[in-house]
Amino acid sequence: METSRTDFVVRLAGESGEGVLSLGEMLTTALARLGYEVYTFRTYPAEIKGGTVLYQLRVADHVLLSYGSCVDVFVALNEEGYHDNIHSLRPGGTLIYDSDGVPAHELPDRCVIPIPIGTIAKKEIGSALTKNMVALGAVLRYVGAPVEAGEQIAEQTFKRKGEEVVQKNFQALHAGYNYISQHADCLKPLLGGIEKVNPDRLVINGNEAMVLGALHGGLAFYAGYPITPATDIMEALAPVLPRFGGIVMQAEDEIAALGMVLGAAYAGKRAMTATSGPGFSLMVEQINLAAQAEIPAVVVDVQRGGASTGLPTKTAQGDLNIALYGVHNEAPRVVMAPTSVEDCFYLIQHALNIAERYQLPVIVLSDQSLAHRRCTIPKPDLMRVPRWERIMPEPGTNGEYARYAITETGISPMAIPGMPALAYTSTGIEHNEYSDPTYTPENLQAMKGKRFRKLEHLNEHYAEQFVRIWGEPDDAEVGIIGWGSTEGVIREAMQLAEREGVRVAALYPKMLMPLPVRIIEEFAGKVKKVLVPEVNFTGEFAAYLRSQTNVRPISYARDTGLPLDPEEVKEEIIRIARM
Amino acid sequence: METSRTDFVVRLAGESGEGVLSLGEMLTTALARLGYEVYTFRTYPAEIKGGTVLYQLRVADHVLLSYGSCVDVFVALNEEGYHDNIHSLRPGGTLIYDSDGVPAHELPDRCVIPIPIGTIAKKEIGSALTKNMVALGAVLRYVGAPVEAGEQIAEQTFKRKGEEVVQKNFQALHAGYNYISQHADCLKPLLGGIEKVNPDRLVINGNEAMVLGALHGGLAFYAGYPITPATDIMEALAPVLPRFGGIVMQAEDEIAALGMVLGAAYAGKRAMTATSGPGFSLMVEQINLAAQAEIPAVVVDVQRGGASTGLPTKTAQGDLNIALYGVHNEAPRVVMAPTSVEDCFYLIQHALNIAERYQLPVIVLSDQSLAHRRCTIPKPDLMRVPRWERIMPEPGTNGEYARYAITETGISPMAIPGMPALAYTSTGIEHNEYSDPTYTPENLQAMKGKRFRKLEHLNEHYAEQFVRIWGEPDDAEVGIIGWGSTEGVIREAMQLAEREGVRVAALYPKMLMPLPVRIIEEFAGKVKKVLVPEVNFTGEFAAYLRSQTNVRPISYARDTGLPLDPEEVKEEIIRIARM
Amino acid sequence: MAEAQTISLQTQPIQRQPKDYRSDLEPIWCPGCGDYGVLNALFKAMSQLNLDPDKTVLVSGIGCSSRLPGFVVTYGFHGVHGRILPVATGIKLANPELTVIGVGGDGDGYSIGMGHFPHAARRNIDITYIVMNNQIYGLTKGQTSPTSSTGFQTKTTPFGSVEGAINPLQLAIVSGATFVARGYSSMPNQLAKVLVEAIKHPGFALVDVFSPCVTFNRVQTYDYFKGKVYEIPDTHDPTDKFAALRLAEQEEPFPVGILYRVDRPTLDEQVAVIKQQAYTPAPSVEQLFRRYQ
Amino acid sequence: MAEAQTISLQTQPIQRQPKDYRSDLEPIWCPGCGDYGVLNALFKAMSQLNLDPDKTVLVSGIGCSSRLPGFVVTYGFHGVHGRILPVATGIKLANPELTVIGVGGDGDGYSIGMGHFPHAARRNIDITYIVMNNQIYGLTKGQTSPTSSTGFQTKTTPFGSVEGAINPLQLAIVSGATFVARGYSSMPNQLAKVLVEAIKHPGFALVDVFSPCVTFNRVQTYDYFKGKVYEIPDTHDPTDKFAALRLAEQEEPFPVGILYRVDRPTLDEQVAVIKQQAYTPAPSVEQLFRRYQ
Ligand SMILES: Cc1ncc(C[n+]2csc(CCOP(=O)(O)OP(=O)(O)O)c2C)c(N)n1
Ligand SMILES: Cc1ncc(C[n+]2csc(CCOP(=O)(O)OP(=O)(O)O)c2C)c(N)n1
Ligand code: SF4
Ligand code: SF4
Ligand SMILES: [Mg+2]
Ligand SMILES: [Mg+2]
Repeated sequence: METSRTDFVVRLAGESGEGVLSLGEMLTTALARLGYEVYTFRTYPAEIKGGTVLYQLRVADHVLLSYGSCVDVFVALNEEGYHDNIHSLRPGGTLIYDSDGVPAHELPDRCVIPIPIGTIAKKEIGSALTKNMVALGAVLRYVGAPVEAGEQIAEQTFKRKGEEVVQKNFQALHAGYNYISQHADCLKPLLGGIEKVNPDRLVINGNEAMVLGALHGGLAFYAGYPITPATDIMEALAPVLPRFGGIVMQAEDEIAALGMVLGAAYAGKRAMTATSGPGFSLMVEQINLAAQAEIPAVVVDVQRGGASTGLPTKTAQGDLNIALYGVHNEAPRVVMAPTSVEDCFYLIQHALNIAERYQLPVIVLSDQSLAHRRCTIPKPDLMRVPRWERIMPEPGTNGEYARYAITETGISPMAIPGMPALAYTSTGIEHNEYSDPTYTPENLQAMKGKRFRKLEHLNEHYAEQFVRIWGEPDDAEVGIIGWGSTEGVIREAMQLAEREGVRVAALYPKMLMPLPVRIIEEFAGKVKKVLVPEVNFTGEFAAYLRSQTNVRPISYARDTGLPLDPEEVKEEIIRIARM
Repeated sequence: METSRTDFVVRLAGESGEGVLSLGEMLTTALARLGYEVYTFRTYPAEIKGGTVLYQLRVADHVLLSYGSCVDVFVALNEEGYHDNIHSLRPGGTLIYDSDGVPAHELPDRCVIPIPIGTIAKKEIGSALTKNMVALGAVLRYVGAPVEAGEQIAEQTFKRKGEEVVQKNFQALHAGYNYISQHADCLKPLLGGIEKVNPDRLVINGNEAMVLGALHGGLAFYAGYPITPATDIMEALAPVLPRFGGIVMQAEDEIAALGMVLGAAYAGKRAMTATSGPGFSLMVEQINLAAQAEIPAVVVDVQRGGASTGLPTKTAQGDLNIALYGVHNEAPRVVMAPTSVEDCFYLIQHALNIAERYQLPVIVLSDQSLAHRRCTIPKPDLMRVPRWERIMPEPGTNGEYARYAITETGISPMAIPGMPALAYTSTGIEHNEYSDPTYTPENLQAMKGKRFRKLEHLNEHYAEQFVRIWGEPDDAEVGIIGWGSTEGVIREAMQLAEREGVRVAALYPKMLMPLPVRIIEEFAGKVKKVLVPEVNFTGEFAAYLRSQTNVRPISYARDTGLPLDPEEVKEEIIRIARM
Repeated sequence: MAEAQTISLQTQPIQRQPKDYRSDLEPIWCPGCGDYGVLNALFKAMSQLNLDPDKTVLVSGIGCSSRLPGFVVTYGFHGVHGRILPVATGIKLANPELTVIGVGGDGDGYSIGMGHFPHAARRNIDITYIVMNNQIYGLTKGQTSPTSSTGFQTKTTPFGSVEGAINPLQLAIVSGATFVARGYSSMPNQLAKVLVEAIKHPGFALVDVFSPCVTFNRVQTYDYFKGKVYEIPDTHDPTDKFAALRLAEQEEPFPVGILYRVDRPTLDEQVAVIKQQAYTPAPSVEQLFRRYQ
Repeated sequence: MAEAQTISLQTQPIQRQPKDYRSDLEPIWCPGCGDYGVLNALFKAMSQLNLDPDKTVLVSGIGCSSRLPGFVVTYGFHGVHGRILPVATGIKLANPELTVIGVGGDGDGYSIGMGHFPHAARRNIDITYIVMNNQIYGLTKGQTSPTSSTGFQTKTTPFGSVEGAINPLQLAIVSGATFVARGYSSMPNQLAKVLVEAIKHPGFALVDVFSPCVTFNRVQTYDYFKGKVYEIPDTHDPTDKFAALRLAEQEEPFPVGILYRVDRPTLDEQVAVIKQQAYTPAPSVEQLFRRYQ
């Protein structure tokens, strides 16, 4: 890791429903527009009002891998938030607090800046609604950003509400900005210079990247049922998909959502749904139908914390088991997991492709931390993932059409209603090639074999392209095999560990089922010890690796509702290396 | 295996809906009442009418472990049935066929007895409805049973319909009986003598044994939704449970069934439901609620063949994965699998006990072959499984009641509505000890830890009692680790293999989650090779063992819709031993 | 956009006969099952409408009745138990040119499928939904269904059902269905006539059909229905919601025919309008990137 | 039989005040949320009935409104989304002495929970079901619900909802509910009165309550309801099903009060009768063994 001039972490904490998240998002956008790299994290209570929201933003002039371990600037907007987070502020860091809401504080070794945000907004500007702008101005000033960065945001945000509102917010922004200029005696420029703003970068979160990827991937039909933290996918698609000629339906529940998706896919559309754990549970029966009747379907599961209703707004990687195994009896499915925000854009296209080509359900495991992680990514390459179309039969083989023809790849050409003389009945009952119900042992074995061959084919031909290896496995003391949203944190932890002299490599398979066993075993064979870090309680991926490969990994399962911390993982890497 | 005078297999095959199953059941009961041991198997199409039903009955004067591999007497009642099954008739065996429905046949090395069943019933008795009785008489005569054995059955079956009907059926029975006496020239007495009828044996199938066990285990509430092959559990309970003061409800679907069960359990009743794969899939969300909110619930899954709707009337062991892992995020559950009809009686009592004591869902995995396997078992011991009651708090600790108190065992005393001053809210949201929604990492870890500790406690204290070991593991060439309904077949295969000089041992854990890892690893450590036979496609149990233990088993997964065959397993044992 | 092409060959307009819709698969129903009558009426209706089998989809769930799609030469979707309506909705939205007909049982539709029924009705999705209502579960061998009468004895209700029966017609009407009718499998011509109207009707059309299960329902038999079914007279105004509700209230004798028929924009129409209004020729994801810059 | 004992201590009959039902947990609703009004009306009704908190169970699903049980000192069951009615049915059947009240949102009850609603009604299980109908999804931040009006704009329906709204009152009536009422959270006394009657009513009682979501529903606000709600006059005959259906048809102004109330044996009563008739003192499994000998 080169030394760099800009790399700091700002944490905002305040009352839920009071605009902390939008303050964070505005700050993020403002700094990103100046050309810095950003990487964020948010966590908030399950209720609409009350409780503390936390927004963390890391800013740097180099590519970021995590939202950082220790806080340089802590902005406390309510008392509870102050108490819960002040311990994270590093010595030498700065506390900015709303002196209207948080009692006065002295802190050794920290710079402390009180600012009466509400008073300024109400007294000076004449509108409590401008509090957020006061705060934005203050933070921008503190980190050393020009006030114009805030003005641009204010203008964009309030344009719709008329010039007067925009002006009020400009005033508020300046008031906060100036207050810090005048009252802070520990101003240090945190932002270094930026050569040139790179126009080819986006500031975007995982859910948004997935939406753009799905649109680019030819999504034509979306049905869903609201559920945190997946809802924004449907909300983002609703106004946009029709512009692309597609349809968005809010269904009566998740069962209906997937039913509609299967109907649309059967009728020839690229279709998907997105949900989280509880909704995924309800989809299990029809995912099985998709597999058995061979209907393409993409199901995104944005994992959240806790079993049952659990921790709806927290993060976890706890749905791997149900994604892999949530099926009575056995039918093939593909399970994929994007590892970064950028990945969300590409992986969903692959998911749509694989579903179409292989005629089966593809489950995409994202999670709350990735879904809401807003960060800078290179502008996506629209040419990278070529479109795969459904394999269709020749038209008009009247009456002779074997919908479930037994083929070498396991893929049988699939007709679409409307195609002449290829009418067939799609069915979840065991059937012969012509889709007639058939119960013989021979047929069962032939058909199940055919369906599972699709996974073999996929694995053989495409598994490698979904594996990413970081570092040099040869002779690494610790080899990490991870999955999903932890990749950035792990890469950062690797850098930290290497600085302490431990050689580490990491492997991330983005396709988890079928599992690229050969590549994994090869990697594991090169490293001394294998560590599997994941955000859950029982170590699901580690157990899965044990069941499918000859690897005997050390499980590092941490289930807290929060993403892993690079420091913490580094410690574990070192512990294991020295074991 | 000692030589014995009686041990033969009768297979009946005929048109679905034409009474083949009831003929088989009558024959089974008649021979069982004479004091023979019986063991049956049935398989039939998913449709109400049409297709071929197969009923197989093995009869012996010693305890039976399987329904046998080759057929001694084949009774063909329709042409399709004849063609599909004639290859199973061993050389030297006997074919009895309905010459009204099956074209004339000559068979080398077999005794062939045509009998015009329909003609006899219609012409001689004057009622086509008596066909089954003609057939019963014929088979009884052929195997060498007294005609009175059939009379008893006829009387019982038709008593309700009046004396005239009984007499008609007597005539039919005798007609069939006499026809064979007169027309068969290859009569050999298959039935040897029986010293004394043992009154302490029942002839019963797995579903029925489970019903009796549940009644004896204190079941007070049952809600379910019809589904093959679990429906008979509800149907058997419906007239009987109210006599025991309990309630049976047919719900609108499986989701509602489990919802009712959870409501009743929360309100203090021992409650259960039974279903099969598709219904189990729909229950997944609320099983998770039961685990997270700590509500006792027993869910019986009578596994059937095929994914999705699949093969509704065939057998499989394909739901292990979803039973173990069908949960978003993670919450504890217990998974048990009875290994024999007798076991069904006891295991369901344990399941009810464990659910009550540990306040969690207990999933019981039966399957079609076990559910419909009618066989002779010793009269169950009503004292064997002592009742475990729910652990309840002291009454009246007003307002102070910590429903989810963190305890060493993980079990928190559970109040029942109506108990004074202990009111609390049961919830699936993550909560603190007082059941208030709580989202901190510390609380999550404490609570998840507490909930999973229940499994550890259960495993530590009770796992051994659910493990059954057959044979001598020390130095066995092959050690089989199996689960569920295959136990009998495996024991028979072991005997066959031992006769060929291969030393085999077997271990059957009836509790699969928590898994008794220590005992399994100990067993595996003693044997040379571990073989895991199961009736599914992907080898679910073998993969599970790999993931949870250091055992590296050889998977023998056969998915045909039919139970394993002892001969086939024996071959595999020998193959592996010689490998 | 990955829109699969609907290939349509230039063919002579032909008049299809009822038998032309029959597939090679033999129905597996018990001899005498009411569902044969429904199948035949459907063949007749399809023939009268000269429906193109290549542009027709039958969607079913699980049950004896739900096996029907296999016996017809159209496209078919034999899904899981209770999910006919979401699947049919997805198909119709995906390709409004298709004629989409749901076919299933009373258990499938009114028990496990109940969660979707009022929603399909209020959305007024342009599909026809034929329920073969035998007031029992056939395929699972005779348990009580939501349309079984109170007191009905089955193996799951040996003391007689203590639940009131569902009135599917009233439910459909108050939920917003725009076409609600009843048929009887033993009146195939009348049923065919109703089916023709139902399929032609733009919007959600429910046709609940008494279709006796001769094997398990010993109460609602052909004998039972004798004299208990009458055709709705012409004097009935099917656009009058409350008249329809009153008619639907009647039992023994039961009215058959069209109880309710009104016009309301369909879901698929309205979704098409939205699509059309929003549609931007050649929209680009590139353009959307700007929001994030 | 493992029947857990309902322990009941000898206590003085006390008159509980509304505040006595309030738990220590602070409601987490937004200031101004209609659900506060429903909670207060419920406290009043409970006090008027002097309900024993130890013998009362509130059953809820998931949603802002479904958090209600935590704010009351009775027993509570906060289950998963949409499953209030099966759980409440199980509780009431298991112990008919309990007063069982379902509380939840319109999404919970009429969308994902729809599959259970007509069934609970036709069974006439003796529970009260209070739906806090804000015509929107609150907890998930403002999506369209089945009671949202046509044209309603949310983030999931940016072009306006094209679906007809559910009429829960009519649905309940035709499904067989024996008590159907509507309330408004800003008329707490009237609502409390209705709740008293609903809880007293033996059978399935639906109380649908307009309970504005001040944060996400910008259409059905307190202002909107001003002058749009009127009490059902005494002249209405609540035993007249069709009069009730007609009343339920009215919109703007909306009638509040009891639309429908009839008597019909409840599920729990009838199940109790079956149990009583079938019950054999000390039946033995041993005896059942004989069937298999
Ligand atoms: C989820 C699920 N639950 C239960 C079943 C078992 N099942 C198959 S058909 C059926 C009901 C059949 O009744 P109905 O829908 O009225 O059709 P019918 O056979 O009477 O035509 C049931 C309960 C299933 N296939 N899937
Ligand atoms: C199975 C499942 N799907 C979705 C959700 C997400 N979810 C929580 S509450 C809710 C709807 C809330 O609306 P409503 O029931 O009307 O209650 P309100 O918040 O408006 O009071 C949804 C969709 C969930 N918890 N579980
Ligand atoms: S069981 Fe009943 S519904 Fe099924 S095919 Fe036979 S008669 Fe028809
Ligand atoms: S979001 Fe709406 S329903 Fe939820 S608490 Fe706030 S005002 Fe009430
Ligand atoms: Mg039916
Ligand atoms: Mg709501």
